[in-house]
Amino acid sequence: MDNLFSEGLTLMAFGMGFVFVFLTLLVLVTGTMSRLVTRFVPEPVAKAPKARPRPAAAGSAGNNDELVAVITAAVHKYRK
Amino acid sequence: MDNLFSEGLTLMAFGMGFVFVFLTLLVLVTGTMSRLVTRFVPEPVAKAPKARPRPAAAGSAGNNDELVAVITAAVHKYRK
Amino acid sequence: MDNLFSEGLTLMAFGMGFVFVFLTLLVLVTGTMSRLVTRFVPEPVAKAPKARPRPAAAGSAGNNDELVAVITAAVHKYRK
Amino acid sequence: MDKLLDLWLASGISNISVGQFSMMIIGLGLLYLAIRKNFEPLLLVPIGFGGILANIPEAGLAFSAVENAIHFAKPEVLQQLAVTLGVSGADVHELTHAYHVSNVSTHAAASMVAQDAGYSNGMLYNFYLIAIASGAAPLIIFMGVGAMTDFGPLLANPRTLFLGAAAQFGIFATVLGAVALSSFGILDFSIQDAAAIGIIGGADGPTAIYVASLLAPQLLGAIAVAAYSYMALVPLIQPPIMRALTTAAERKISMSQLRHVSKTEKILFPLLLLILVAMLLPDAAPLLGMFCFGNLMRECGVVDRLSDTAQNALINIVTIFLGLSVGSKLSADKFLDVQTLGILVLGIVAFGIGTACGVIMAKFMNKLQGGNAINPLIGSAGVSAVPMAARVSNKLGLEANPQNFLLMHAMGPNVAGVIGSAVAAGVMIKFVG
Amino acid sequence: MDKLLDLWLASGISNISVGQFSMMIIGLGLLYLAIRKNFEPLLLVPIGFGGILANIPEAGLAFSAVENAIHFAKPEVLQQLAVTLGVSGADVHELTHAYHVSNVSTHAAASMVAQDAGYSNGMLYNFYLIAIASGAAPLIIFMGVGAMTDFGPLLANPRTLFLGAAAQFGIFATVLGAVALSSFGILDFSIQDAAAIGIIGGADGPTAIYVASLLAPQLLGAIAVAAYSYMALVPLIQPPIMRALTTAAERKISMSQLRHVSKTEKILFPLLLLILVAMLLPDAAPLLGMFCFGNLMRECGVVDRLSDTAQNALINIVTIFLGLSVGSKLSADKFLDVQTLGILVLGIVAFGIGTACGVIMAKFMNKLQGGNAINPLIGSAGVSAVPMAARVSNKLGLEANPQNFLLMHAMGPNVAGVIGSAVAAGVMIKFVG
Amino acid sequence: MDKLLDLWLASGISNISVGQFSMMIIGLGLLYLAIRKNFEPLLLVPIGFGGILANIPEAGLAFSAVENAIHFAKPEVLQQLAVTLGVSGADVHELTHAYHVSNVSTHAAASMVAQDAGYSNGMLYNFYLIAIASGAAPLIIFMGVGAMTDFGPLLANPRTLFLGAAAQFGIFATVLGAVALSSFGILDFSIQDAAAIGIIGGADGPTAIYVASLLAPQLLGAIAVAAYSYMALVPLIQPPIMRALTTAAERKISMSQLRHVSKTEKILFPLLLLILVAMLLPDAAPLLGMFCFGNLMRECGVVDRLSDTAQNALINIVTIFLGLSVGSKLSADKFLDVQTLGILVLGIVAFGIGTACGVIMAKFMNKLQGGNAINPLIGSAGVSAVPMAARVSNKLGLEANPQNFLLMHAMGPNVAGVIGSAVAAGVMIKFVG
Ligand code: NA
Ligand code: NA
Ligand code: NA
Repeated sequence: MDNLFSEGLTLMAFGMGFVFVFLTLLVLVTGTMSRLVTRFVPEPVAKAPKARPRPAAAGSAGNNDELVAVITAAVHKYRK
Repeated sequence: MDNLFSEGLTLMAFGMGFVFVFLTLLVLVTGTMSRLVTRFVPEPVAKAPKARPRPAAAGSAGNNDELVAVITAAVHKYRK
Repeated sequence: MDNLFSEGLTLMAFGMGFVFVFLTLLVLVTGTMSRLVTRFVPEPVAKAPKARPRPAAAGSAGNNDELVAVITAAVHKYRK
Repeated sequence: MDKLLDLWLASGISNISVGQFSMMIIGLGLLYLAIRKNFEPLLLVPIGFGGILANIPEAGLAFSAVENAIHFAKPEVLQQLAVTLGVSGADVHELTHAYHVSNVSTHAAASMVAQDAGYSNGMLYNFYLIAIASGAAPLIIFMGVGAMTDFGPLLANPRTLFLGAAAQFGIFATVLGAVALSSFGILDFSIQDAAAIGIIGGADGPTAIYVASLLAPQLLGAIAVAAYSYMALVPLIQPPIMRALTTAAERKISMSQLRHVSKTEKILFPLLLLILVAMLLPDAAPLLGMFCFGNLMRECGVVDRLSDTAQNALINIVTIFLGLSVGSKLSADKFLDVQTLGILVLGIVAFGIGTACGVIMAKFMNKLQGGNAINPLIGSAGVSAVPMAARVSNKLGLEANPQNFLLMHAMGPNVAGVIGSAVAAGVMIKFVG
Repeated sequence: MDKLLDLWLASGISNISVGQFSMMIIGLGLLYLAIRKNFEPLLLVPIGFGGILANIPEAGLAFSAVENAIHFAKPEVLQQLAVTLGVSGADVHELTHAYHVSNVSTHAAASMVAQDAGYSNGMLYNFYLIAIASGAAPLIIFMGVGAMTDFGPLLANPRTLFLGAAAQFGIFATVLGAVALSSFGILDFSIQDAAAIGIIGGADGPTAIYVASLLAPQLLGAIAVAAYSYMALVPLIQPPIMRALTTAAERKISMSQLRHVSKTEKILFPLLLLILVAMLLPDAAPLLGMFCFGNLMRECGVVDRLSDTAQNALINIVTIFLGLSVGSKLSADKFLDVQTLGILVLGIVAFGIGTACGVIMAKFMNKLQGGNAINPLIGSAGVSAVPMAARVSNKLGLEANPQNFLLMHAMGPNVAGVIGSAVAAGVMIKFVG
Repeated sequence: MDKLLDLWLASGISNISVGQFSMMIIGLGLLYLAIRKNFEPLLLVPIGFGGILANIPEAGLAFSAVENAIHFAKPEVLQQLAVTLGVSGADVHELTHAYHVSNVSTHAAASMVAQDAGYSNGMLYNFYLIAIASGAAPLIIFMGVGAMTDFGPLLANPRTLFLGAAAQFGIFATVLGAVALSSFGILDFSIQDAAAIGIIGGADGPTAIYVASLLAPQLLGAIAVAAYSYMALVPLIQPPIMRALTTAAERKISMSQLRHVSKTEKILFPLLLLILVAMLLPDAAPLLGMFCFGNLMRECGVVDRLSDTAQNALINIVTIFLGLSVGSKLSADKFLDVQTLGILVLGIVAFGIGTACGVIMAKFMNKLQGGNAINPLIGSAGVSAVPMAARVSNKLGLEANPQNFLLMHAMGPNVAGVIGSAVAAGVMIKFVG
């Protein structure tokens, strides 16, 4: 068994070992986090379904008004 | 007639010649291709009009469900 | 009062001075422009509300037709 | 077992310094403020995350190839770098200093030595070079902001430009504050540093980043964090000042409805502004030029697809990389300094003074004209922080008089403030750049 | 008072040259044409605005670091540059010339000297380097144009490719015109210049910019402005020529409906075109390769999200920077030259000849086949200028015969013209590049 | 007639080599698979097209300026290059070799010589430099993938992370296979090559490209093609292995419904993952950092416009250039090698072993807990190949039990596989990079 092959073996051993250690830790950490969150951060119940907020970097206040106008017009049309 | 002008003439002759040769070849090749395709690759008849596929690079399966949910809700509302 | 502080003072004096001069000029220029425009460039009255033009660089005329087809189909479906 | 030891020795947990740990906590804190408290999340999410990435031990994401080579300190590489940088001996601190003060060609030569030794620029360092050191990202964002800005309210009442001018006093007062701290030996700011810190008072993110990248790159992280944090805090910072400086009667003033502004006026305005900049202050040309270009694309009505892209895909892409790049400046050695505290204190002072001057200017204009044309509450909007400051004016107006909608009136000084701080930035670059 | 004097001495108004003032007016003129007259606004708005920015006095936005250093002419910097560039003495014109003809390594060295002295590349100069000098922007736009092009009408009637070929005669006739002007000593164009000017007759913006950037970068501004302006003028330039060369009877010819073209044909066409280019004219491979790639993305039906992006966000982003970069070439010293007038005259001649040859070719094809298969009005569409030229054909057809819709028939030669000019461009690059 | 001869001598048809011809056929084959067989078209369309472009004779699109100069072999240019590269004589192969092994500064000097002689980098070579050599494109795509990934199913059942870990055995087994082939003298792979080939088994395109660009750039073309082809073949490769390793009873196991996962958990998960990476494996920080950043943008709910752009415009733009850049590595001299065959064989072995290990791990976990909590069919999804592998699990589950929907359960190991391979990539970079 030459040097290259033994390098490969080492890489395999350390690699798989590390992947398992890392993901095991992740399982533990994630589980702990989920338990803490479930206990201490109750989710708001029956949150009204809100439209996707699209915060603009500047001065786009006008767009919402336009949108509202368009939707209002559409709703009126359908109600008739 | 100086050198520059003769260069211009040569460029014109070769240029136009090449453009015509190239596009003539393209006419021939395209025509042949079209005939072959028409004969050997029959087009599927009456394909159902499908929505534009938007294959995502990864894990966006959820979006469709959301869309379906939203549309369903909208339809229900209008039917009332 | 050392050198750095006097530099700061100068910067403040010139800076605020310049900002005011600049914005005062902008007030004057803008006002003049508005008056000229209001007098000489009457706005077209009752322009029909046009859809947002999206001039494509080349041959994308087909898309609109598709859109119209899709909407027509949708409307028919709802009317039933 | 050697490899196991290697892995341990190269891991973050065995290398993390107190500074890096603290900066990670600060990064998480910024994310908390952005996500839970809605503090300018578009910038603070990438900045906070970039700050965490920049402080991952041994990863060197925020360092150049040379800095990484010096960090890992192989003797033969240090020796070569010492020769290239013209330093005798291979002391790490001496090398770092020589590298930072070296001229462009030596810098490039050192970089090649480090790359030949197998080191490369960190990911965030490359983002910083391309997005900020080139000046491109803040300018492209400013173009997008221009494409989002409606100058209608300003054109309907151009005198509100004076409110935008007055609010810039916060900038220059802060410069004075910074040099005073320096003169009294409390902190050590150069006049360039002072100018860059002052711009926080402009309440305009891209302008602050652009000026800081030119005048005081080493303070960029703290300045950007302060600028965006305080912009988010506008609804807390401004109201007490506004209430203290106005009477209830003044707050009740209702303003006459704004006249209609024609399309032609809106098209001509960015061109007039551009020409004025070209004639009076060429140093503000990149910033205000791109701003006017974005606004012209918006208003001209014939390039809507370009304007849409400038307002959406392009500004979003640039924002992601700008944020991460700013985050790369949140490394422990640069941020955890008493200077940062100074910057945070000076920044909030700048906001306060700017707000006050805007309100006072509005009252002064009413005095001058002997009328009640202007509700002084819209003066505070002159600091910019679009559209938050205008909303604050509106809210206080409604409190005083439920029929009094000041939003559109406040948009005038609000966008005037953007122009005002860009002009102030040009003056700074001209005089101390 | 020194600072006040400084501010005045550095202001635009005290430094503006007649040339810069004229170029600003020209920039405003281009904006007027784009916004009010709808002259190819997607390109002429950024080009016009970029032209104004490029001529702001003292801002140096369109100049490299070295050019800026030479402009400000500090004696010690000039001295260092003279040493680097191998020039004796520090005369400004001599330095500028030496810089422009220097080889790549000297160029880089001079740039480092200028940067060490505190000068930097102007914003527009950087945009130009990245967008145009690299060749990237025209190629990416061509990819987007490919993704927008429907070859259906061409595939339904492939002989219309001959019309696209004939219309390229305008290109080569213009080359001849340019060298003739040069031979008679009226103007001074090299064969490279002549080739780049000729491509205006291709009526294809990105192709013209790509060829000009390779063969005659100093003429790029004038060539791009001419190309886009004349494309916008197609509805004015073409009709008189078309009417003069056709009889009323010819204009009334109605063409048989185009056959249905299958998806498979549309997918195979860009691949066949690519292979033909690869086999016959590798110099056209970048241009036509990207074009075919865009078209394949459009037609293959499995990468719609890439095709959408190529047609929208990506092409829009690149168009903004391409336009500003072209504008950077509208500096007074390059544009305000009698050569520009020559280019404008030659450009319109190229359009006219191309139009005429397309129409004549159509009549010739009818003769050859002894039939009336082709309405000669669609010949003019062979110059490309997609889709304007095809619309002109349609309009004149409807005038002659209100039932005669030529639009789809004219789209064949129209897109054939795009291929034709790219092939002509390849020949130019091969022979004089 | 000289020009006619020139044109012929420079044409593709008179210069094409057998290798280039073969590679064009392979490029067309990839396009066929992508378009007709729907093999990962988003990547294979650009890769296949780029492969054709890269093999156009005489166009040199995939070559650097120096490689182009060497190809055209003008004696005086070769002479200058020989001096710069420190080679005696001007033998073409010797020059090419010296160029490829030269250090960074010599490389830059040679590039300047070639540019001075009029040669320039090919278009695809430039794309490669910017997109891949800089590391940017795979990282930006990974950010987009993060923004598209829903960790809900994983958080509901975190133990599925073990399945994602087990499936990475395919990676390391393949590394062993590659070094074995090398040890037996069958092929010649270094340990770096072996590591890069192994990552194919990670079934994750951007990770494979990122690792290959760092460890074995000369194999990048073959590795990327293998990775994406096999990801497309997942529905063919996996089912037989899955059936062979499971009993019908096991395949019928129905899993309990996943619990609801709160928004807060989803926001905290990418941050926890980032901190774990920072503490344990800084070498994985660029990949997993960008991935977590994308996911945080998705989940935090306050930067939806950035998240949208990361998932659409930005990832699409980068995908186009990444694909073309990968295609540039499909040049005949690099791809047509027995090594490529080795890579293709090893790649499919990697997939197979990964699939098997995932399934076996699932059975092992059931054993360990003495229950039937996990349907072993979801183990195969641990290779990643999101979301294809999860769909395969679902399909086989439905075959065994028509009421048994495994899709959401399989998404857990599926995204765990992405994390697993990125961790494996970090280990590789740490140990052999
Ligand atoms: Na401001
Ligand atoms: Na054309
Ligand atoms: Na994987």
